[in-house]
Amino acid sequence: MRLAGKGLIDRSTPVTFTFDGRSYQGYRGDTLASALLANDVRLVGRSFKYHRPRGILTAGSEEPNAMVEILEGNQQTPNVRATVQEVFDGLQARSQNRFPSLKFDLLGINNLAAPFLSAGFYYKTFMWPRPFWEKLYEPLIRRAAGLGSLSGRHDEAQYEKAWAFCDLLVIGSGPAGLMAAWTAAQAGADVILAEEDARMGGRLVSDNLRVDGQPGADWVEALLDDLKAMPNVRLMPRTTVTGAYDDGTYGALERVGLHRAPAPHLPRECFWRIVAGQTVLAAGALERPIAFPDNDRPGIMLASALRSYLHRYGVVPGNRITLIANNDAARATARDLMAAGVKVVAILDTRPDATALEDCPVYLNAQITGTAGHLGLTAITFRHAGGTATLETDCLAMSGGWNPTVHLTCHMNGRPLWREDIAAFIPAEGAVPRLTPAGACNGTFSTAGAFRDGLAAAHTALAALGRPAPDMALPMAEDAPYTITPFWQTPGVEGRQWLDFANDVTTKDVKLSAQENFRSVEHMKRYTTQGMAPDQGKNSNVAALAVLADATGRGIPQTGTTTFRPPFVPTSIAAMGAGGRGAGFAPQRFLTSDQASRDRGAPMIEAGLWYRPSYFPKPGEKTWLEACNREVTMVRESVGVSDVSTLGKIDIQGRDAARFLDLVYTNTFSTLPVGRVRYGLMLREDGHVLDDGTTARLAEHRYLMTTTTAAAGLVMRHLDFVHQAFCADWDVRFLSVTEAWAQFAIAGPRARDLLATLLGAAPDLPFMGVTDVSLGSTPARLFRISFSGEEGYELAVPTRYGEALFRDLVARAETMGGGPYGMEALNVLRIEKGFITHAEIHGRTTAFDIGMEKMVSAKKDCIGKAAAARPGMIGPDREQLVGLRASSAMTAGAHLFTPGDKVHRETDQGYITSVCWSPTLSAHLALAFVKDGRARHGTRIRVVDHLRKIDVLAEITDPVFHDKEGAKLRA
Amino acid sequence: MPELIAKSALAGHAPVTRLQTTLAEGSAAPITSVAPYPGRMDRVNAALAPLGLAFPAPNGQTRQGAARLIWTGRDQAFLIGAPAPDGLADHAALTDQTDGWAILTLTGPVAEATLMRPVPLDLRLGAFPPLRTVRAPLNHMQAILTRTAPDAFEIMVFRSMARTAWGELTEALEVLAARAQTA
Amino acid sequence: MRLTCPLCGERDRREFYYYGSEDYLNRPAPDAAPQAWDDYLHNRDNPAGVTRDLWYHDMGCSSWLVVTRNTVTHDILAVEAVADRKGGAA
Amino acid sequence: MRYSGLKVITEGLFGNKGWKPAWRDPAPKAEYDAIIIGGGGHGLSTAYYLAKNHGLTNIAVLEKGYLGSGNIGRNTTIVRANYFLQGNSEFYSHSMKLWEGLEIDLNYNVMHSQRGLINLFHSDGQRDAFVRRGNSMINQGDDAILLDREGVREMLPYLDFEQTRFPIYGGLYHPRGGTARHDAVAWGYARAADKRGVDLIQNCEVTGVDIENGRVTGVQTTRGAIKARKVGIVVAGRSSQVAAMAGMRLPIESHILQAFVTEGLKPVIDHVVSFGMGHFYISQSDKGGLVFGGDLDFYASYASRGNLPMVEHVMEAGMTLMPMIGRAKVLRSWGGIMDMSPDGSPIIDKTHVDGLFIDCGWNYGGFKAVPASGWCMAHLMATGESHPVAARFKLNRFATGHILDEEGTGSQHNLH
Repeated sequence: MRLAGKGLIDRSTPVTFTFDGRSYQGYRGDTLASALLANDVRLVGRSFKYHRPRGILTAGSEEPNAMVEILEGNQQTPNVRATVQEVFDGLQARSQNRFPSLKFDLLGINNLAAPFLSAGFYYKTFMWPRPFWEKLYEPLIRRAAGLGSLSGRHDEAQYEKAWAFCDLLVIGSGPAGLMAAWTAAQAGADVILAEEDARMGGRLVSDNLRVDGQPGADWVEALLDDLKAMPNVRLMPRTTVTGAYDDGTYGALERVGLHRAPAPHLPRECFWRIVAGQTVLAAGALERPIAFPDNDRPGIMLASALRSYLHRYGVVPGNRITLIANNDAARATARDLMAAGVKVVAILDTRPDATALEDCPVYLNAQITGTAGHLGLTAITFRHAGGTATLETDCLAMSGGWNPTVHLTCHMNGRPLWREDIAAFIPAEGAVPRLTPAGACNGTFSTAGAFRDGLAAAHTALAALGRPAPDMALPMAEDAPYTITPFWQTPGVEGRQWLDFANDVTTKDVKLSAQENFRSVEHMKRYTTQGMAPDQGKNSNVAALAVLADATGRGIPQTGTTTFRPPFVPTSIAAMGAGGRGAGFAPQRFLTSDQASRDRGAPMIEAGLWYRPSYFPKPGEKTWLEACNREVTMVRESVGVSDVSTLGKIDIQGRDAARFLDLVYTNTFSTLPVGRVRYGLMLREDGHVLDDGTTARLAEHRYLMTTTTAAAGLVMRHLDFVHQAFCADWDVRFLSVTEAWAQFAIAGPRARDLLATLLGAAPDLPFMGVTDVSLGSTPARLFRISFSGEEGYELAVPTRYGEALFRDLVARAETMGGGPYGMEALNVLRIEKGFITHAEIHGRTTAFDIGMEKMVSAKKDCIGKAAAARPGMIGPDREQLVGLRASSAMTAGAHLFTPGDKVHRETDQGYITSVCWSPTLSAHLALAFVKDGRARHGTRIRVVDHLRKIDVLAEITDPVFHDKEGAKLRA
Repeated sequence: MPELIAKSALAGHAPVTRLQTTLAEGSAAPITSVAPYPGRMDRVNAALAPLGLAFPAPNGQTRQGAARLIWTGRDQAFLIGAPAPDGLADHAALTDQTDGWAILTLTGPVAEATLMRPVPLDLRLGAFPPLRTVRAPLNHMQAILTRTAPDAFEIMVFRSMARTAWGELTEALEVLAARAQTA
Repeated sequence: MRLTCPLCGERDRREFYYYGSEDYLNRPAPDAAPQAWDDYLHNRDNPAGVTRDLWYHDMGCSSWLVVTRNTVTHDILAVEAVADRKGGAA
Repeated sequence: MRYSGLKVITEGLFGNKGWKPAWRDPAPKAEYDAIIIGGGGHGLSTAYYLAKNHGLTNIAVLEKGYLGSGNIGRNTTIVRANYFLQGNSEFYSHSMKLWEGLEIDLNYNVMHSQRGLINLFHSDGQRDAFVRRGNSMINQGDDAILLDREGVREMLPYLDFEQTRFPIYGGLYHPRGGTARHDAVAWGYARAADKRGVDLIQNCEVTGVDIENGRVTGVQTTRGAIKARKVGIVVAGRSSQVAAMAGMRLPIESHILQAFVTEGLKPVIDHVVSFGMGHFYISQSDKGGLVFGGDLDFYASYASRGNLPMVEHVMEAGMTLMPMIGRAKVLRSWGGIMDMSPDGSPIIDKTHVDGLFIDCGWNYGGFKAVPASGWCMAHLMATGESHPVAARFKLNRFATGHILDEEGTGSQHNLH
């Protein structure tokens, strides 16, 4: 019911929304919860396990009951707290975890079976017969479990991530937070004030409080106006700080677009990374429920929530309201309601010694023994100092005291401390470095106390920041002491008393857990699932701890507490993963020939973040293999052009460049003549092959190293390490030039002819030579190297000319019967020639395995040499690189067996790493690793690929199939 | 041999303007990496003197007219806008980097806010004043970032990643514009 | 977690690549006993407390760094460049 | 007390008042035949199999906190036997067989669910590597099926097949892979070991290992000295510290692995899905939470908590692979301390001290190994010989170069 004239909502802007298909009206400034309560909707959800009817318990993000699905186009967002979701025109909400309807939920039957569904019951049953678990029991459990549903469709909405830096981060904008922010702002510090709520002010806008004689909300507005005008202050409403991480880093979730209809590019949420020099935590406190039989009915709410709905939204959720409390502060609820003309039936104070001040019946030493009302509260039964009684009431406000919101102070393993006088945990000092708690989250509950705390915390932060603190007057506000006598549960009654509403954990479950010796607080939590629901125990952990302490005969401090972990509120994957969807997960690298290749219809494949052409289809070719075969033959018989710019290129200079290369390569580069190129093998320090490639000596003190595409970054980091760790004083400098040059392979018997047309004369370059050339006025570099086994060149030009050169080379090749070739053909060509790639040097390969142990120079040290000599790294037990030749297809990943052996792990002789159909040799070829393989050339081996149903015999050969002597290379 | 036609990294990408802030492709040539050999800084500076430049301190740059020398990492700076002076090669490794980088400029009132989406750095004016040059990530890419004026930045990324950088900055700008529109 | 790179200044952890214990700096002589190589490559003190380990400023200046820090609290106590350490050069 | 559906019903009818403690809380005796240091999954299963397979019942498990307080209670609950290398494949195969009878054996429902695991691949090269692995699995007698892109689409229609950065080429499907309820595994072993007479001693921290003339004689603890001729160190996450008490320096570095769980959701993910390219794996628990994780935080740490860069990376990986989970909200994250070895494979071996044994180095694959690890460690402690399926998990394999490096990333502890 909405009260006239109360609340801070914008009554000039009514909005229409739906809940479960029915249309309702609210006002801008309402949450879904306040608007539903204003419309007298009390039943909003069903509980997790027993499917109990549930209403709205709180007015904040800790809400355990009122979770709904928000519908939006073909999307739906599950588990949205009605207490946080703001209403807007067109908002569509739906209840969840019920079938067929909220009022009549078939799984409500679980409630009747509750005796058999006690804590941990599933560990004790469903074991027999075994197959029934996956086939019957588990599917039933899975279907029943869960809360809301995802749409199952890609979430393609906009999300955002951003960074912010500040001197002081203030978390929470209640009196403590505002005071801290205001003080630091006056001192000139850069301040971020983050507030979870849409409206700043905390309890100042939710309670009937006066500051400096003004209504709290007015005082807040005036201060916010001042803060907004300051360039060093950033106000972040709707922003929940979700986690405290090392060195002043905080995660925070801003609800950017959730309170309005979607708009193009408007993010739903933004995940902030805030880096703060100092932090003041002014996160307030959370009121806690009291356990009594059937304390979970719709209409039973937290006392402070009632005050929030009254003062903030002008809403009262009942006509006949009762209050139960164990502390003085909560009794303001009754007074405020009565002042607003609402009927308060009675106040039940659990304390025997409390005083009765209010103008309504007050029962002392009161304990609720039962409640009634199926879909909403209708009555309570209780005992009190003078006997027992039943009252008709449709709304019960409860207050079991307050828990400081210590959560963020636990994120770095800080353990909160129990304070007996307030019966609550407060943050341990220094729990998060550079963070000072202030106000209610630090156990200071009066408004004046919060102001004092906020000021003091600001002073602490400013001192740490090295800024003088300004003189600030403390606002005048109430300063009542907080008095509480703990009361956790109604003793000596039957019936279930809920602790964790969301997970349906009752005091019985906690007691059972202790009975079964799950007495450690962690065991209790895990056994009962207490505190593992969406509210993460914010409403229930302390009471559950008290019940456990009672059941085990220990005190609360001895019982300990479970750990709060990030995030403080559930945080969407999409927000924290903003930017990752689609191609955003990793940078895309494009070749200069990219468009030219795509123009020719080449399918592109991903390789080390690059996109490379797979093959260049010609009209009439139906499969990739046809194109590939043609391209291979083209290279073998004429000339092919391929973009090899993705290979890593490192310019290495200095008087010690040669010495440096000798250290990082197994073989020797100091002896390489200028103008020549040498193949090099690089090991990791653990003796396995890191990478291979060619390195050219461009000048006496200058080399150009080539790495594989995949290992380019790895090699650069390795070189940096070897240099900085072992020879920082050497005269050597190196830098990647991968991006600076576009480089094209020109391979085949007519490669030289092609170059002759391009350069005006055939290049006179020996095999493994390098020279500078000019293409018109463009400087270029020509290498005579080959990865195909044919006479081959690589021509490099500054990248800006890459596309033009590629198009030119391809056009020239085509006049000679040649053309471009892609990765598929490149792979076949190299397999025919027995050249290895990272399919073979897969990280477990040694130089010995690939037959290159002689490349490990005996004359010098190199990285990896010592470890490569370990007995396990060499010898006939190791699998050695061989070629395989067969008349039918083989597959990479097939395993190898000696013909006649049983196919089993223990008889495994090795495996295939690369395969191809060789159009050149008209045979199926493979590269493989075989135990003692070099001694087995000429023998047969059985190739078995269970996954692809291959079982063929192959001949073991030398890995070089084509032009073993290298005559073509050197032609 | 016909002359090869040069193409810039972001050829075909028209400038994008939102909230009076413009993302555009920039240019700078030549770019030469200068990496002094150990113990030769004095001679490097002597060789640079004719250009009116000195080897910059980390995160900084020196400039004279169109020529500037921006710090780009350990023992390394990029000489931009002027050829390497004679004699420099005797004391520093010089490497042509002209074609290795795509250059983007972001100019306008929300340039800083835009960059503080993908760049994990404190770019507030006080912490990141004009002429500061740093190596830093732009999301998952390595970048060289310079504040050229209070409201202007130059961003260099590996040339092959230019399109990704462009896309990410455009998105950040679009989002800011949508936020402004609905605020 | 934030590391102060001696060249680049304070940066987020995401800019750095982690290698492992500073043991990797103490490369044995080529002819050292196998035990020395085993210790170098594999065996670690692995303290629950202060350790010194190697980080690479991958997204920054490309410096290798020795970071002194606490593995329990994540406090960073010191950061120095590998190349600048005394007696660091082979 | 035997657990059964009937028992649950009869207890329910009588107010659940008859349930007995799942295990005793004995005071430590002065001497045992064998002591297991570490009351996590591996320690408890070692004790159980020592009692069950080898008849040793005068044994104790010493746990510094509460039973199951280590990584058994902090993981993503995946059970699989999909290894490539000899030495690993037979071990995990053995573990899988034990999982498949575990509920009946322990009389405890650990909710082992063989819902199938799919490893996605994104290039021809990755496919070949997975085929190589799948064939190893079949050669060992386990199961593997190669799925092409359409095969994956049929099973996991919610993946992004169009826009994702790393296109999905297919997957290696391991039908027997799945999950189990992690805490229940610890509790099931604890209860079953206790029933066989094993003393489970909680809040008992080992502070020293007593060695005389090269032979172990017992341990010092916060609850006094306890003698034993055989001591097993089974404390993954703290292996280096406990081994140091016996003068050992292990090939181990401790690292943080974070994991995440969302709020409960109606079933959307029926399998375990692993996205190698993005280091992301996910399943949905029987309670409805999406349970997922990624890679290590990558710096040595004992802090049991991680930092944002890996959090964000994992979320971004999820968004590129299956953007339908975007609106699921992460409820809780946690960090476990992993024993990272230089080749990614574990150690179950004798030490240089007679009677002192060690089981460690589980990297982040320890959960699925719990049954076989205990089985093999028990075998080693009882017989003094390595069990055949764990024969390659030797401490000295690094020195000799007999490396078991599935990933091929080399001797850098955090890369496995």
